[in-house]
Amino acid sequence: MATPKRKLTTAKAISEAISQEMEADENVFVMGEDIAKLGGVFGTTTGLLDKFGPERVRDTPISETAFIGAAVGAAAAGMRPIVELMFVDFFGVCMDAIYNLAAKNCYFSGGNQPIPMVLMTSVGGGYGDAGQHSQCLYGTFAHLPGMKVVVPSNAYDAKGLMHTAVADDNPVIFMLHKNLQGMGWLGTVKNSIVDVPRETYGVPFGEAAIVREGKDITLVGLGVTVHMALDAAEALAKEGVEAEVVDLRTLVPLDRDTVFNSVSKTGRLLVIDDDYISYGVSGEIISSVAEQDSSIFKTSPQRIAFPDIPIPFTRPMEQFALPNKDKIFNAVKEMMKD
Amino acid sequence: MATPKRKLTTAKAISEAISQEMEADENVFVMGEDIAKLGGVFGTTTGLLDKFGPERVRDTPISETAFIGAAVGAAAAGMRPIVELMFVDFFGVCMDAIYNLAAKNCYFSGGNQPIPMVLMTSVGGGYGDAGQHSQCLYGTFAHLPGMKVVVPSNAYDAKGLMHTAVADDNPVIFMLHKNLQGMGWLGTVKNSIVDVPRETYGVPFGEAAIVREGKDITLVGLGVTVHMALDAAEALAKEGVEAEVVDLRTLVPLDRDTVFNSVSKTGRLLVIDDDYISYGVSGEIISSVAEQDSSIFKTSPQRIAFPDIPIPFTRPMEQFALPNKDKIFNAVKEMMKD
Amino acid sequence: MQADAKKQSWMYENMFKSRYYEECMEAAYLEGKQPVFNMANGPVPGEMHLSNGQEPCAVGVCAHLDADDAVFATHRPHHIAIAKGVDLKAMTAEIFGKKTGLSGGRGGHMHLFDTKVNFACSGIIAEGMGPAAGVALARKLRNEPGVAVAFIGEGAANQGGFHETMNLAAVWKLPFVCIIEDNAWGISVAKTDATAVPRNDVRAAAYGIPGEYVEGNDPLAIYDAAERAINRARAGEGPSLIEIETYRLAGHFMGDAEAYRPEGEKDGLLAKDPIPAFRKHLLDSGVINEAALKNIEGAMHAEVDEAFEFARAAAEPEPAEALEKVFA
Amino acid sequence: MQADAKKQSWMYENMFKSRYYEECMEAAYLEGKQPVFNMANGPVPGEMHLSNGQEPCAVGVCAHLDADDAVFATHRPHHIAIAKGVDLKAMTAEIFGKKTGLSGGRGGHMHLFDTKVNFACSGIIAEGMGPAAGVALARKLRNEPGVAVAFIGEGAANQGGFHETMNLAAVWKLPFVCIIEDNAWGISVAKTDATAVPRNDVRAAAYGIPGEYVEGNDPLAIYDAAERAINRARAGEGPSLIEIETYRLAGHFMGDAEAYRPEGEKDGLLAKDPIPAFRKHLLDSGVINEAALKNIEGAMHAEVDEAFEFARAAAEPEPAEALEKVFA
Ligand SMILES: Cc1ncc(C[n+]2csc(CCOP(=O)(O)OP(=O)(O)O)c2C)c(N)n1
Ligand SMILES: Cc1ncc(C[n+]2csc(CCOP(=O)(O)OP(=O)(O)O)c2C)c(N)n1
Ligand SMILES: [Mg+2]
Ligand SMILES: [Mg+2]
Repeated sequence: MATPKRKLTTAKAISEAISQEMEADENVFVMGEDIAKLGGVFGTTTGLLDKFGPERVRDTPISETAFIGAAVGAAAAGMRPIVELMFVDFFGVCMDAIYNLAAKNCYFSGGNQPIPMVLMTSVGGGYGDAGQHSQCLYGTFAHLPGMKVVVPSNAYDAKGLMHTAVADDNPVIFMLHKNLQGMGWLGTVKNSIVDVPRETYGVPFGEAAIVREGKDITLVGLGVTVHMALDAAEALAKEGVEAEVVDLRTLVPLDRDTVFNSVSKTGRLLVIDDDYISYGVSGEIISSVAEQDSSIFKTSPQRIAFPDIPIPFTRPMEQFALPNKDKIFNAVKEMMKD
Repeated sequence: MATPKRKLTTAKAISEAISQEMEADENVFVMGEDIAKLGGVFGTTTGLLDKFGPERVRDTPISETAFIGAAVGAAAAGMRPIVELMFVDFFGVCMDAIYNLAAKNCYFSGGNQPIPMVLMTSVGGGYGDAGQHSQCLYGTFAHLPGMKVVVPSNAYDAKGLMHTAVADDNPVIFMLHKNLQGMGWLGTVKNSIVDVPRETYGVPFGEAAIVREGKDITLVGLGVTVHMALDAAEALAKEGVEAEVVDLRTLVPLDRDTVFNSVSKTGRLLVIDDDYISYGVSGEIISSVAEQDSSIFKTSPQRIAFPDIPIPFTRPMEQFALPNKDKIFNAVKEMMKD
Repeated sequence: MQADAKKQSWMYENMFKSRYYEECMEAAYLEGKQPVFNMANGPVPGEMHLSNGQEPCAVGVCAHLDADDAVFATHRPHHIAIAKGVDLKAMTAEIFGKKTGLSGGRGGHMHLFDTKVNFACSGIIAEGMGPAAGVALARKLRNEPGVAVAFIGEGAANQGGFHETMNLAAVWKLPFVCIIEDNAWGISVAKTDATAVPRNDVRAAAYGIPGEYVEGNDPLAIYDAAERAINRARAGEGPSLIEIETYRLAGHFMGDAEAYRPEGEKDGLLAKDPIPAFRKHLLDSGVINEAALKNIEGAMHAEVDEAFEFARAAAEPEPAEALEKVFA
Repeated sequence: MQADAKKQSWMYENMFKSRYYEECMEAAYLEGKQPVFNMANGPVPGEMHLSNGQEPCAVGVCAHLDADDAVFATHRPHHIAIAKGVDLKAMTAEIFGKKTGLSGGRGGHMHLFDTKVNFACSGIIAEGMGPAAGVALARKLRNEPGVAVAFIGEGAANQGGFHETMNLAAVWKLPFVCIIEDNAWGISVAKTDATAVPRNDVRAAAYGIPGEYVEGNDPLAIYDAAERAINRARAGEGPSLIEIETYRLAGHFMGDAEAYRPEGEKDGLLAKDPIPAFRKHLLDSGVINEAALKNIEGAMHAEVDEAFEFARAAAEPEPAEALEKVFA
């Protein structure tokens, strides 16, 4: 008998995945600010306190250096912590524990001390939360070695990637976009709410998904920009342009092959990223293709990303700066001229 | 009467520039760990304590969040602090003060509160100092908006860029490569020790230098990799390959035009970076050219950079991972086949 | 020294103004967010942290400060901004994201900068500590008058930057005061679950400086304690630490269901609302009479209403202005 | 409790071993770096922080620890690693960057990991605090025996991570002990110029936990204080803080000219070298006789020599091994 399908938000999918991992292995525990009684500011730990109690679902002081450092120690000592950094924007107070400890101890110890931990964090803007609460910082994390970086675009992937993350013996930075999480108090991109199996399953790291096939141009996105790309692709289809849309899903490891193969087919590449444009994801994707074979480009590869400015508070400015469907649509039309 | 020429190391050029700035403006002061009696672990503040006393040349506790945050406040209150982060690798304990305060307060205040400060830091490895004392992290700083990022390759540029940095009303991250500083206890690339005028002068931000002209290929480097590129170019010249070498000098602002124009001429681009390869400088340079016009490439643009691994301690491994003249030479030979 | 009648009435005025400001802000914030609450909608998007109940901290401290003195506030800044004399129209326009806002709409509610009165705030916990110490250092190096005050929440006293800055300020004997607003909560986490000591004033011992705890959310007691600390700072004797018992009468931010609060806590706090209490004290002690209070209240209503009208009427910035002011 | 004869002789043994180890290391480090000192040259490149003079801290604490107990040391780790029982051959091979090193040469002197005895260290100030608390938390959650000890320098007590972790450990009552080695210097900066209080034990009050200061760099006094703290941790009563007066008898790192030291300070410290002092105490108190000491010393010489020979003879790793072990 098939279980009836049910659609979940990303936040619900994540909290379900965590719950299942905690049931399966008592070494899995969660800590972070407001993750217990409140269930996480973005709802990713809702219900866990009631199920697992305050020892395994631990609210922390506002001491990111200490508790993320503690996650590293706990992981080294046999636990599998899932730790939440409420907004990615706060990385500046605790990056040492992340990039110099969690990400390097496996290497420093010659592989003797892996650090199986998941650092879960919320990213992205678009709702007027200004420059210290709206960043993505994908590039910041993906640039530094020793940690895997995951950016799901929908609830199905989110659950599967979380299971993979908890099973992974390495630090995994799990970046959840606020526009996709499904909190009541924030708008949620509808298409991120999808059918999610009840049982556990893994979505592998390092495999980008072709979420729409097309022959004319490759649109590469991650997290929320995948949805913008899909919306644009739909509009473009009405004008006879068939865009292929690639959802990167993980930045480390990065599936360069899927991107390259798609661009080999279409000859055109447009990367869409809501992180800052320079020295980030968009540059890496374009040069990954170019260095492999720059002769495949029918037209110069392009990118739409957040300009190199702090994220402005006021709606007109923020919306101006963010990528969106129309920008993609127009850029593609331009690129199709060649 | 012409003043006799004199060659200076980068460290001496920097301490001279700072000294001249402090003489010219009493709002300029220096703080950081071991910058007073010790004169800076890398010698960039040598002699300043004796000249200016402990009020203006302040040793700090090992409290980077506090003293870099204090630099932000002091800058807002009319001072022009030069603050040292001893090794760039330590950014993880204080990045918030740098990227969320120093870099954003001008914007957040609508331009009413510029933060004229220089954050001086030492980067790079190659001398066996392992994974927490050998990083470059160029990409990390250049990716985040609101700060200028400077990477001099020789003493002349270092002094001129430091004068420009102190005069700038914005936060400037001044990244000095340890292989170039000229400390007695570290090897120094000879060609970084050059004639340096005694008087003050500015080297402008956002102007890359063509440090060698050539028609066959463009080698783009920064800091120490400029010297590797020059060495390779010399060897290549003997084989009839004329490489043009571009020294980026500043990453923010980035002189995309000079790079593009050079590649337009040569049709070939090789970027050399000792920072981590993915999501960093090398990707940004390649895609900056590709997005402007990917048809100018005679062969796929390539990069030589530090692999995505923590920096290993042991010499064979570290040297294996670092860029060097031979890697550049061989890559160019390969690229010239097309 | 006991606050004189003028100061007391100034304090009431600013408490009242602040509360009425938050009431207007609450209403404005909810516009466009009902019936379905979505933070992205309405004239004031994003997070909104109201300061209801914490007004005594702001007025008790700022009563001793001039425009020269610098104040760094937190993500919950309105009461402090008001007591520090931030331009109310420009501040409100900023929170509405308008062109005439303090920063032309770039900053919003958590990033209010008014350089004329040396006020700033920010959204990262304990982030104002270092900059406040830096202003104090600048004042010292430039031989200028003025002290710097950092306000933080009790939750922020567990953040590394708090410790580093207290030590730095103490080692350098800076004219600096740290005010901890102890509202017993850091979002949903109770102080007792986050902080190893019941009161943060004991942490002053870690820096060899005076520490005080002020009970009862009482503006006059706060005034006294702040006076000691600020006088000490002005006299060049170094920093001090004051923790103030205060009440968070609203959610952490708007939209917070507050299910984590123990049954009855909120009602108990509302019954101790410092504004009616202080009003009663002023009347009972004869510092000011009912008519004069009414006058003040009317004037404050008018001033706040005017600020909101100004903000609403103001023009939106051009979208492309987003690209300006990144660099000076 | 006073250390018994066996413990005392164990302590002497490890102090002696550690010092002799550093002497051998010093010689090895200088190979290839003379006449012109260049950190990049010789069999042991990079920075080298010797622990000469600080041996009492390591042995006084580690005398109470088993392999189950975790220790996190700093950039100056050798004495602590030795007292914790780290595999001496593999450690030395690591410092020489060899294939048989603890981490195959990837870590070097500041990144020694011996999981068998739960030892780790790192190069960032106060960085071991969080991980140590995390091991303590794991022990508690898993109901396993074992405490965690973080060693830091007195300079590190001004780093944010120190404060955050002390509070976290105290709030969670973790089996955790923080040991501060007060050698009076953080590179060239004197404790008095960096720390607002003369002694960091007073900072324990900020976390509501016991704090002790141990004077005189005396292994037996350290042993006593550590016993109290570790017993408390084992008993589930929570963390403690101990600061130990110790002496840095060498430069901060090798190559340090130490011009910042006041005239005569170094000679004064050398005169108080804890190893001859403890040796004399052992003889005077009759705990052990000259012949037995000679025996120990001989055995330690042999063990250290063997470790260095092992390290020198070991093979270099293949360059391409650099790409391995980034991920598990
Ligand atoms: C470094 C950092 N961590 C976490 C947060 C998220 N956050 C915002 S307000 C808050 C609670 C602050 O509590 P407290 O300091 O007591 O101030 P209150 O909100 O009670 O005024 C938290 C955790 C943040 N902004 N910055
Ligand atoms: C976060 C950070 N800041 C600065 C340094 C550079 N540094 C290395 S050792 C040291 C001094 C440490 O002093 P202390 O903690 O007293 O230890 P000691 O060297 O005296 O053993 C400094 C500043 C660092 N490694 N990490
Ligand atoms: Mg609070
Ligand atoms: Mg020390």
